[in-house]
Amino acid sequence: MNKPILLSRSNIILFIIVLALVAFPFVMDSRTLTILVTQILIFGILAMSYDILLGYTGIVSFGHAMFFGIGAYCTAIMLSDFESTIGVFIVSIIVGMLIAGILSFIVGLLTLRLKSHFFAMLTMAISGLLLVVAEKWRSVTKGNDGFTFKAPEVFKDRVIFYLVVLALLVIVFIVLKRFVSSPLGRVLIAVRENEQRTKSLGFKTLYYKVIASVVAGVIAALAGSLYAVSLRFVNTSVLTMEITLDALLMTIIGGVGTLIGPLVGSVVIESAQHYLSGLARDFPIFERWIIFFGIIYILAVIFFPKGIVGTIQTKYSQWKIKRNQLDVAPLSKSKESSK
Amino acid sequence: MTSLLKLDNVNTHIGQYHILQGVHFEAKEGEVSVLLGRNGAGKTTTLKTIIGLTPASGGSVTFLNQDITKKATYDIANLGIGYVPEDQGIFGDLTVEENIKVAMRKETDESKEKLEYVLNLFPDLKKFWKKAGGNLSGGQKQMLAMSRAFVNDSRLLLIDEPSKGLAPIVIEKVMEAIVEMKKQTTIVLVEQNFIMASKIGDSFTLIDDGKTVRNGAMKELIEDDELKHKYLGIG
Amino acid sequence: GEQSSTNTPGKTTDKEETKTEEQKTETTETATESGGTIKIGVLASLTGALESYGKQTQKGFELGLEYATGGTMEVAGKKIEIVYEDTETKPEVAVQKATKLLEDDKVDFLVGSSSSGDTLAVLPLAEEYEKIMIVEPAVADSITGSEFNPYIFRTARNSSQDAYAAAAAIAGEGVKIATFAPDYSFGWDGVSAFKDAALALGAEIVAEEYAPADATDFTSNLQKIIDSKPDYLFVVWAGANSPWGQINDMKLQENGIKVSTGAPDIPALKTMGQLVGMEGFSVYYHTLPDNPINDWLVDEHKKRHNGEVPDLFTPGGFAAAMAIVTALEKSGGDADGNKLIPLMEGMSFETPKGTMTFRPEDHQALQPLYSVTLQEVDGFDYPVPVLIRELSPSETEPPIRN
Amino acid sequence: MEPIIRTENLSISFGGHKAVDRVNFEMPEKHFKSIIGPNGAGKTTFFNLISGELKNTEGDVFFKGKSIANLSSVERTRLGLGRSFQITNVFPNLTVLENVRLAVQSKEKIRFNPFKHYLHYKKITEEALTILEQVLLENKAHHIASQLAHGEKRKLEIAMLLALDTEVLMLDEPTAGMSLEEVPAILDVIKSIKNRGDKTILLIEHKMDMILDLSDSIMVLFNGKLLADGTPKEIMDNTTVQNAYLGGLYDDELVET
Amino acid sequence: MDLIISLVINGLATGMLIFLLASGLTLIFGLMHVLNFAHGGLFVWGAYAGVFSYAYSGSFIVGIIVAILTGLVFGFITEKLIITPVYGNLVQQILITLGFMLVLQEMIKVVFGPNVVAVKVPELLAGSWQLGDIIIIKYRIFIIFFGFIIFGLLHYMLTRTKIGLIVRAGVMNSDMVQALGINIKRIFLVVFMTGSALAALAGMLFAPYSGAIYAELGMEFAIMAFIVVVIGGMGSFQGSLFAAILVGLAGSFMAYYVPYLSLAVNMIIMVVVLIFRPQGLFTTAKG
Ligand SMILES: Nc1ncnc2c1ncn2[C@@H]1O[C@H](COP(=O)(O)OP(=O)(O)OP(=O)(O)O)[C@@H](O)[C@H]1O
Ligand SMILES: Nc1ncnc2c1ncn2[C@@H]1O[C@H](COP(=O)(O)OP(=O)(O)OP(=O)(O)O)[C@@H](O)[C@H]1O
Ligand SMILES: [Mg+2]
Ligand SMILES: [Mg+2]
Repeated sequence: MNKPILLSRSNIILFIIVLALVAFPFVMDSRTLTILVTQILIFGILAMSYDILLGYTGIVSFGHAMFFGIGAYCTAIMLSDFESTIGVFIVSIIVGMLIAGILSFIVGLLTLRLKSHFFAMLTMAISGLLLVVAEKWRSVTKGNDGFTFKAPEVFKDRVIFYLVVLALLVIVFIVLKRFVSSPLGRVLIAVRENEQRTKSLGFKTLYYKVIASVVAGVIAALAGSLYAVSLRFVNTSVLTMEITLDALLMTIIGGVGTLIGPLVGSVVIESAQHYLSGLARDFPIFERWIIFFGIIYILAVIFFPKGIVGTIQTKYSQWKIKRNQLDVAPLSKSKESSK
Repeated sequence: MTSLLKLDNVNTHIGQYHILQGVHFEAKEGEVSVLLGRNGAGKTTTLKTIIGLTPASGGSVTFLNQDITKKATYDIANLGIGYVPEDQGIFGDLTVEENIKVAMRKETDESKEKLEYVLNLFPDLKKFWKKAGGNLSGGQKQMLAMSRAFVNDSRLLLIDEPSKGLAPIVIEKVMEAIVEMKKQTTIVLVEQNFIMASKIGDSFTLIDDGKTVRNGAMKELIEDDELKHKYLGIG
Repeated sequence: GEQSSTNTPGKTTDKEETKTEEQKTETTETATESGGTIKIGVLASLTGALESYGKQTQKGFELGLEYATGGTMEVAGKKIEIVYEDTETKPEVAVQKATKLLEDDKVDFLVGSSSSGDTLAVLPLAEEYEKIMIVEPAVADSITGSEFNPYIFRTARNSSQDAYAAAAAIAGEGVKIATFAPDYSFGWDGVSAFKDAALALGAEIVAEEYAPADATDFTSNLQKIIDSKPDYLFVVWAGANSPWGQINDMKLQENGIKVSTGAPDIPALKTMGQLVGMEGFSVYYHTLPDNPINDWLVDEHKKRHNGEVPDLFTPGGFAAAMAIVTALEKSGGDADGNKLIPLMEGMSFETPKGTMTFRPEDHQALQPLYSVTLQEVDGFDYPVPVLIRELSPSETEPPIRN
Repeated sequence: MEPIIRTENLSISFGGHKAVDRVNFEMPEKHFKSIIGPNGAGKTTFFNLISGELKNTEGDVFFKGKSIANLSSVERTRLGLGRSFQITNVFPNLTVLENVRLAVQSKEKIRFNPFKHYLHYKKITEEALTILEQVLLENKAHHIASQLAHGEKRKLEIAMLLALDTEVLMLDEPTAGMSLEEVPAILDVIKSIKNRGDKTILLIEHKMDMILDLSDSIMVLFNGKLLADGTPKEIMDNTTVQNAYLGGLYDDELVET
Repeated sequence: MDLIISLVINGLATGMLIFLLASGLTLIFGLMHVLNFAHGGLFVWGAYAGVFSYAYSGSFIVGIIVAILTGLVFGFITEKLIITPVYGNLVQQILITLGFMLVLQEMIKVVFGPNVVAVKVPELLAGSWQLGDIIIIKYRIFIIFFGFIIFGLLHYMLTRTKIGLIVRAGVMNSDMVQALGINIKRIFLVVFMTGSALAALAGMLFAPYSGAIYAELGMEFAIMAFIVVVIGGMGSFQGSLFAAILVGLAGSFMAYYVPYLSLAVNMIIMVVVLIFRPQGLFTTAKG
């Protein structure tokens, strides 16, 4: 049983990783890499928020992009309409999170009564409608062409922006980790496992699902805000199904319900994409690099059926059981005690 | 009498767990063999191993002088083995009619006759013919699960705790049905209701901790109070 | 230090000397200063739906450089290197790749890209790094409009130029025109610019229809257009799910409605079989321009790419290369963005489509476009755009919007 | 004294079929009542109506004098109506301990706290373990629920109900499929709860010996209707009940027990 | 009136085309509950293989046959390699089928080239009839007709044989179905192949309708098909047909009367239907 110890082995490992990430831009002086890793971290935040839905509450949403998009647009619009200062940036993040929170609350109430596939399709429809609104509301969004804006002066230095994103990611991770291992988080897991049974234990499951959806929505909006600033540009692509699928794929590849998995997923997908398309430039066989990219997904399912982190965790605990009991069947103990 | 089914030192793993660790028994043609043992002893797993759902990792299962240890479940079933699982295995979204239709291998006169027979035995099923299986009461589900196995012409029936959840009066009917089936079919029965087991069983196999601890004729067990007490907590 | 302008353009031998000499002294300086190379980063969609556009740009750019440098791939004594990057038609990837080009490859110029979204996302980087970016073939007006920055030069025509060309082809006093376009920015921009131009020419717009970009059924829109009884139907369309078959099936032409649109690239022309006789405009078709550069392009292109002719955006890539080389020749090989801007403003350069000129105000290249009609020609399995007349750059000069 | 649960013409029909048909019943506080009846008589449905899993189509149901017909199952559980399920209904991929822990957590009304680590609530885990001991499942505490044998799942089902610690306990065939050896143990658990005297218990069972052993009163459902309600002796002597339900199986055995 | 008639006919034809697209998915997603994102890939492969053999042989029928064969072969490969390991696991299905979709889509470009391919309507079905003000496009009548045939065949397959029942039972509890002596794997394979063949066929029939095909076509239409299957009610053929026609007609009328909403019409229908009927329009579960 894992006890909540601050200095557990895995926490120490995480701490070392964070330190390495902090040191990274000072060691590797490459802006491209900094941007790539920033991108990875931002999508990592998005994917973690998705994991709250998929991994912890068992909800497959095809509309997560709507919250990401709201964050992105909020920040972009406010930074371009007002001054591009840190203050406006912070306010825009808060406003984005608020709007996303309210919207996810309403959408949650409206949709969370539905069963799995139906829920997924309904969220897709709602986020599709939002996309249409963004396309049509050109005075504000500039539609599909989008618009560029200035990021706050300090973020001109990509390293500073990187560190800000990293700090936010760490905060989000800690908050979400606490969230999922709180009593509330346990109820979410119960909902995932057997919603009807959770009800008859006296939990109002709809509340819990809405809470999960709001938390996920708010964090996704944060990711969206950061994303917009990292590009200094926004267009309607932030609201498309592709963003949702990215979040979904990262979560699954990394391992659902692990929180660290989605981060790993983000690393895998973003860097595979980056390096495979890079290979295409140097080796003609990789011209169709997307084929290899697709094969990665397929192999991931075959070799990591529970996602990378999930599968490693399972293997590790199996190995621990083996080592501890040396092939003693679970039955053997029962005889004595049941007498 | 010849033995129809023979389990020889059967071992079964589920995942990393070693569940069956040496199960032996024989089911003789035309007899009812009862598997007994406490909860978690491995009775259900034994049946599942016979039908191939949790294939044996060691030892052998022989049916009609064929080694069926490594065969696929549907192949084993098609050799003429019927199965009534302990969780009834009802297809919840399918109606009673559809549940039976899926199960019926061939629609012959004989199978229709048998259907007629079980429907008379369990009139509730007839009453709820078009109702979704998932909406039946617990006992009705049990009846449906039995009927699904009865309508086919099986050489061997594996029945896992048929009396569970049934009203006493229905248990009598089920016993009656089993006795009726016995005329044509060999039966392996897992049963906790010792009254029922002792009444219709011809032989018994006691399983404990995944191993066969005793085989014998039912009469022996009924008379052996010590054995009953040790493994079944009765007497 | 910005002393790279000391390099003098000269013959090969001179250059060889300069190179070795500089290598001794300034080995750790940037590429430009080490005198050896000019690096150009080309951003294009090399995978995904816009792949074929990206590859046209790529081929055109290569041939253009070759032509411009007389096959030496050197300008003002410097070697030219090209680095291609695939934007995958995703803005975030475009930014990532552009940054990589600017930071790791240390390119002196950016060229690209196939989608307006990608291009818009990259524009601020050009400004930040003070490098010239040649926009090709993205068309959104805002690139040289509201989102303009001085480092941006566009060899591609913009949506407004298309619209003026289209209007020039069909609009006139009292002509009734209906428009049909996809329901997103590209369609709206195209129609709105077209409307301005057509109204200015005295035409009347009787219907404006938009259909979802991924629609399969256009008959309702077409029905409404028929109901509005126009003389012409002007179609703005991009994408493969084209309305041509249904326009034909709905018998628009038989009902006296003439269809007009911009001629697309050859694969898409193949879907326009039923539109023979249509009058519209073209950005490029290999038989339209009549000049030696185009002849060279067509010949060389056929030679290298097993008989294929250059297509819609090939000359654009070519023009981008010409623009860069011309500018470098003017600057004597100095690729410094700030020095190039004044040199390039108002600069004219030769392209397969004739002479283009970067307008000083918004750096949009004014360029010839073509009024065409689609005709069946023996030996072609698609309707061929045949020249009615060449529209001079001034005829399609769009308003300045930056 | 006001009965803790009372129904008035409680009915539900599925399509045309009346599964529970105008049942009037009263449940005194701290009383032990068993419900018997043939399969499909409506026993489980009757439970569902009281616990709120199903909504009645007619009639009314009262808890401590107040109508609860419009309350959801969640609210009824919180009022103090806890139940177990006939078809095993647990959290299949969680450990046995975790299953029970969730129930204890609900009892302790720790629901929305998002900031404290759940393992800091040591008391909850300890309580869960105690309950597992009671139902003889402590040795399986760290097994995944779906890997349990059938009888073990039934024990888990009971453990979850006990963990909820509601005023009213409704047990739907708790020992179905449990081995002969273990039935007495569960019987002991139920008995000890009964003897503590602070719970109202409703039990559905088909094991007559067990019912006779435990019940203060027995009610019989037949075709959705209340056929009889009375002391065990009254019920056993009732010939209608014998014909409709008991049959002959228990004739000789009854004498023994 | 004329207007209404022509809107109805066009809407019906579009609806029927959507039904053809969705019919394969009704089997694979609706009945077997496999969230197959690669469905669109099979659709495009059917279209390309069919169109190229149509162009090569000059016979539309050859094209259709090749498309169906392609669907069967690809269905076989997909089921064996991609789907078998992930039955019953939604999360893995999403990942593996999306990966496979990318592979299928890019392979199109490798095999057939990256360009848009123009497709002509076969001579016999080309053109349109003009009756007064009503214009009826011949190929659409053909599509409507074909749609009903497919519907009939599937209806027969699912009501007159046990296959539909077995698949539904197999999804609920595949162990039990096997214990009843049914080789459920083989049945799943057959049904999956049928679904794939239907996708490929739909692709082939779609090609002349739209006049052009391209590799990215698949994903767009797969989503449309998912919408139809879900609002029709998972696994219900009548539901899919009804939903498809609803989507077709709504698209047709909205485009005429409320054009500014036509971009959103599918989404609006889905939202409205699911909010009022959370299980879709038709349901297969009885009782
Ligand atoms: N899928 C599984 N994974 C791990 N262990 C399992 C699995 N299925 C069963 N077991 C274990 O195997 C043992 C035997 O189970 P089985 O179901 O065969 O018992 P049984 O004799 O039928 O008991 P019961 O009378 O309760 O039905 C039990 O201890 C159970 O926990
Ligand atoms: N959700 C439902 N929909 C339709 N019919 C139902 C539903 N639930 C129960 N029924 C029917 O109502 C009747 C009563 O069922 P119930 O489950 O209450 O019986 P029971 O007395 O608990 O029987 P058992 O002893 O077999 O568990 C049965 O005929 C059953 O088929
Ligand atoms: Mg068992
Ligand atoms: Mg019941």
